[in-house]
Amino acid sequence: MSNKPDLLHGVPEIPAGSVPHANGCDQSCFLGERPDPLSYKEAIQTVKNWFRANSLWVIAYGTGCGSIELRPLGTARFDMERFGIAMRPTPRQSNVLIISGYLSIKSLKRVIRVYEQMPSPKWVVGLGSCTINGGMYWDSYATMKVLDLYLPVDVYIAGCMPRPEALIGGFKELMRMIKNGETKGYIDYIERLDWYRENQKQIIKDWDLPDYSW
Amino acid sequence: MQTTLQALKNQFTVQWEKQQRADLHQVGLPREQTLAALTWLKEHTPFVQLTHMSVVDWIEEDQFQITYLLMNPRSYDLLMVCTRIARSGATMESVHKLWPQAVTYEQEMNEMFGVEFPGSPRQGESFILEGWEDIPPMRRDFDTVQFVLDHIPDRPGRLSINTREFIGRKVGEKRLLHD
Amino acid sequence: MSLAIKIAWSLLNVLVAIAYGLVTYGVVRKTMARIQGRIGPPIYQPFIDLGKVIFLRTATSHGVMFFLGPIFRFVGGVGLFLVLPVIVGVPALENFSFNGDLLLAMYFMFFGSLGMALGAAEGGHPHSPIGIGRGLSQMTSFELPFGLAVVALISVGGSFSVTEIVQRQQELGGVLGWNLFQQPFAAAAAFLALLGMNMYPPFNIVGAPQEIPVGPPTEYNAVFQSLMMSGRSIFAIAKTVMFMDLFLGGATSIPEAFLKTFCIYMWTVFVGAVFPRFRTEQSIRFFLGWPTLAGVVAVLLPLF
Amino acid sequence: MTEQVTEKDVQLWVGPQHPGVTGNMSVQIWLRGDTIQMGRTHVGYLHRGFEKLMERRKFIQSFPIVCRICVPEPDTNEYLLAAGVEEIAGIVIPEKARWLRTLALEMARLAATLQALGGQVGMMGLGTVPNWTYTLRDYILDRFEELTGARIYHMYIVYGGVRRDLPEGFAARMEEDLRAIEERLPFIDNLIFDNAVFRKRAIGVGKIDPAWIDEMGITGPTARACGVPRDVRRNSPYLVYPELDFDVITAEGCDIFARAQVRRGDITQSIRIIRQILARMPKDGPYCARMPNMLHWTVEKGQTYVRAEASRGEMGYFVVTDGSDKLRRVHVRGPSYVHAVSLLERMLPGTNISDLGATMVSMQTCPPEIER
Repeated sequence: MSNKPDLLHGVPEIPAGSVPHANGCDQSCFLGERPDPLSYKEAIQTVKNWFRANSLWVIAYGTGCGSIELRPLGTARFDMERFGIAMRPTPRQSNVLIISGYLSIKSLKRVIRVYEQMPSPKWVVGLGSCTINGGMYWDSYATMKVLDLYLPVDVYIAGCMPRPEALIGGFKELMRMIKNGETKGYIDYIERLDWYRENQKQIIKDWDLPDYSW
Repeated sequence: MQTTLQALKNQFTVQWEKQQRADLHQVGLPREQTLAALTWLKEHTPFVQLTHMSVVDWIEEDQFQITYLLMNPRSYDLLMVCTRIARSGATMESVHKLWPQAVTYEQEMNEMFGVEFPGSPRQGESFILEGWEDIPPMRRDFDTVQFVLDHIPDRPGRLSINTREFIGRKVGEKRLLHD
Repeated sequence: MSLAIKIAWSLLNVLVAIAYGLVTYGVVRKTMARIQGRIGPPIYQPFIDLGKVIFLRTATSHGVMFFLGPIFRFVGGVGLFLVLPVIVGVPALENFSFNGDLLLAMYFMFFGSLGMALGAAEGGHPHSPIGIGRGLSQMTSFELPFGLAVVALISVGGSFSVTEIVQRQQELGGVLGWNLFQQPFAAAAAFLALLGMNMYPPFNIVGAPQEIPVGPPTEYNAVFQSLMMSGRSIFAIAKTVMFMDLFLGGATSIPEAFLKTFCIYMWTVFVGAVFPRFRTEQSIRFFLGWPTLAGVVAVLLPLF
Repeated sequence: MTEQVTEKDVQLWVGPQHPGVTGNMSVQIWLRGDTIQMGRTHVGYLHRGFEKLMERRKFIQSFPIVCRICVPEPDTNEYLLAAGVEEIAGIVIPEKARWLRTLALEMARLAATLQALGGQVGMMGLGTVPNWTYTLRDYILDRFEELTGARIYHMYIVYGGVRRDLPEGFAARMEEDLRAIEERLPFIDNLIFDNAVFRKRAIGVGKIDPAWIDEMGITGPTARACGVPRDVRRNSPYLVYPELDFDVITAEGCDIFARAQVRRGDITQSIRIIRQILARMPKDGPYCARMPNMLHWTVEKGQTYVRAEASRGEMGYFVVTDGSDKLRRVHVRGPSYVHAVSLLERMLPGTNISDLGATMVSMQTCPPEIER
């Protein structure tokens, strides 16, 4: 498990104080909460983060073979509901997107739409080696190799496949990060939307998505 | 099985014939007679079921081999009908009128190999790939590593090792330890 | 009791009812989990979910009507709760019950769902209208046996007032004085209709996640979802209070009210734990079958 | 088929993000009311180009790839690749390896069937049974972990035999797990087959015409639910299946209920087969033939088609070698290829939208084996 790596093909520096918004539509109003220097707001932020960390709603989208371990995780043996993690069937009501394993380029298109439809704050969990560096599909023409070029990943869970225990460990790490306010992936996605779009368009050849899927 | 094979030989020019297993025979037919032979097999012999359809790219000989696998649902015997077509401008007669599920196979082969099946309903529609611009990926001359290096960004730091050298070195180290 | 104090008490009742509904939902989730062999979430999990949802900001807009949908639903639940007496004889817990409140209660039961349907249809997602179609047709069918049961109670008691129905049962005295035993056919019709109202399996086709995820609420999130969640909990509690008043002789003390409503609620849960769901036309056929027959018998029986 | 669809029909995409489809695939449907007028299956969301990758890998390197073709049941893929190459290369595997391979295949079948049976009712909204069956499946996965070192992707079957011998005390622990499964089965029976609502939902729904079986090549439980005893284990025996005593379960009705009954019977038969294997397996002897150095191994030119019975039906591998140290071509013929594309599109017109997911699960659709 690692935090989001910060250098990948030269991340562009964001000048301080400027909020670039992409493609004419201003997303900054939907950013969700930003950290505020005032202390009482910090306290409120802590409370909010506690609520968020203890009620993770995962969207039911098995993007790859890793979803086979999500079902034992959800059922009686490993029971993720005891941590407050539940499956939600619609992106409008979910906060966590699990990229379960490799992501073919055809799927990536759908995943981007799903991710953008989720309300902020939202988190992405990359599951399996294939999301980190392509894994055993490094020479496959149909899959993407590095997930955090296209979506802001908060937690990676390594392994192929990661066991359900590892998944629980990953979720615990995610909860810890949310409680400490360390997850800024969703803000990063909006702020650097142009950069993400550029990467996405680089491998999605027939780009027909809207500017932003509301 | 043997009677069917004999009748097939009488009726059509069987280029080659091989018994792979007790229940699997392979025959090679010329391209012009394949559709007629398949129709005849379906109409007049117990080999009524199309189990599988596949393409093999023999790039050295500049040919595609198209394989039809027929099954006798009663005895479970298999008959593999192979035919060779030219690789450039590859077209083949469609069998979707004989077996409806062949549409999917033909759609896939059209997409992955570029073999045309004129008359098949879903030719040219995307089945697996989406927005593919390169040559069909399953052809031997499509280099997937080159494609990945050109189009799909990789995380820096991946090491490529020569397997033979690497294992040889490991084995060498082990030998040294033992010595 | 002055009106201001009455309003204050009623608001407090509403808040308690919402909290109690959330606790009940937590218990339901825990119970389901135990039946399935899981540990299950903590009982206070619905509160965390509600809190999280309130702290979200919605990024979707489909017009004013879309936003009004959950508000209608919430208001329907609160309205239903406010016309029902929780404990007859304790003015603080009688809410705004009056002569003829049963008619208003029946109206409020429809009102919330209709408002929700109006709003959800604005969402534009194809799953919403499909879910609405399913929900409204199923609702119409279970309203029939329930309506017949209520008509039977009214004709026997000769009053539209829930308070009087409760008092009549309490005058008869004892457990056997309850309408559950006095009017068994009406009770059967109503309790079977309750299965449909609470939307646990086998009658949860409206938002079946495996078919139309998740029906009418597909597009709602953030505060509107929190309104739906609290609306759902108060609606559930209001319905159980109504059933307690109509069939279980009301309540004379607060613990008794809690116990009776909890038992009524769990009846639908335990049925739901062991059944898959009906298709829409199958559930309609179910409600128009035996439950409606029981309702008709209940209405006709006093005539003979 | 297009003439059935008019402008007033609602077009709806079920999937790929949809809890009601089996995995990452999508079905495009045209609805009139709640009735589906026409359906089209769209796959490719899980495409990884396995067949291309195998052309670049040495023979032994192909095993990590094939086992990922069907996630719930990887061992059938491993066996078929091994069997195909062994047949061309003329390798005879030792006696014990045959038994161990059968054991792995049957355990995988049991695990996948349990998953499918739970998923069948789960898709109709009964969450209790899937919770139980997934746990029972996990017991089998524990034994797999003990046998092969991995929960999901085993890579246990290799050319010439298997990778490891049976661990100490495996049979006793397996017996314990089988007993646990058998103890739970009556409850599952009660909740599925005696359940009035499930009977209402399943009987007469998702019907197929028995005439389609020969025409389209329908296999496995889908065919057996029509009373046609199609089972590769019996019809074209492989490994030690001819020496084992088991029944081919059939049912009448061609509907979802009959398929669930066949699955339920398959669970009993798999348990029976596993017990027989563990009791009759030779205690010693090599578990893998002497193989040449895998780094330099070349296989002569040849082509073959091998098949085995997966839990979903007949699974086949078309293997072509060309005399080099790599595979020329492998083409996987999964049962879902026919079941979920051609057959499903034929079944959908006239179906209620509520039954779409249940129909797909009843054929145990596994998308990765369609697009690979």
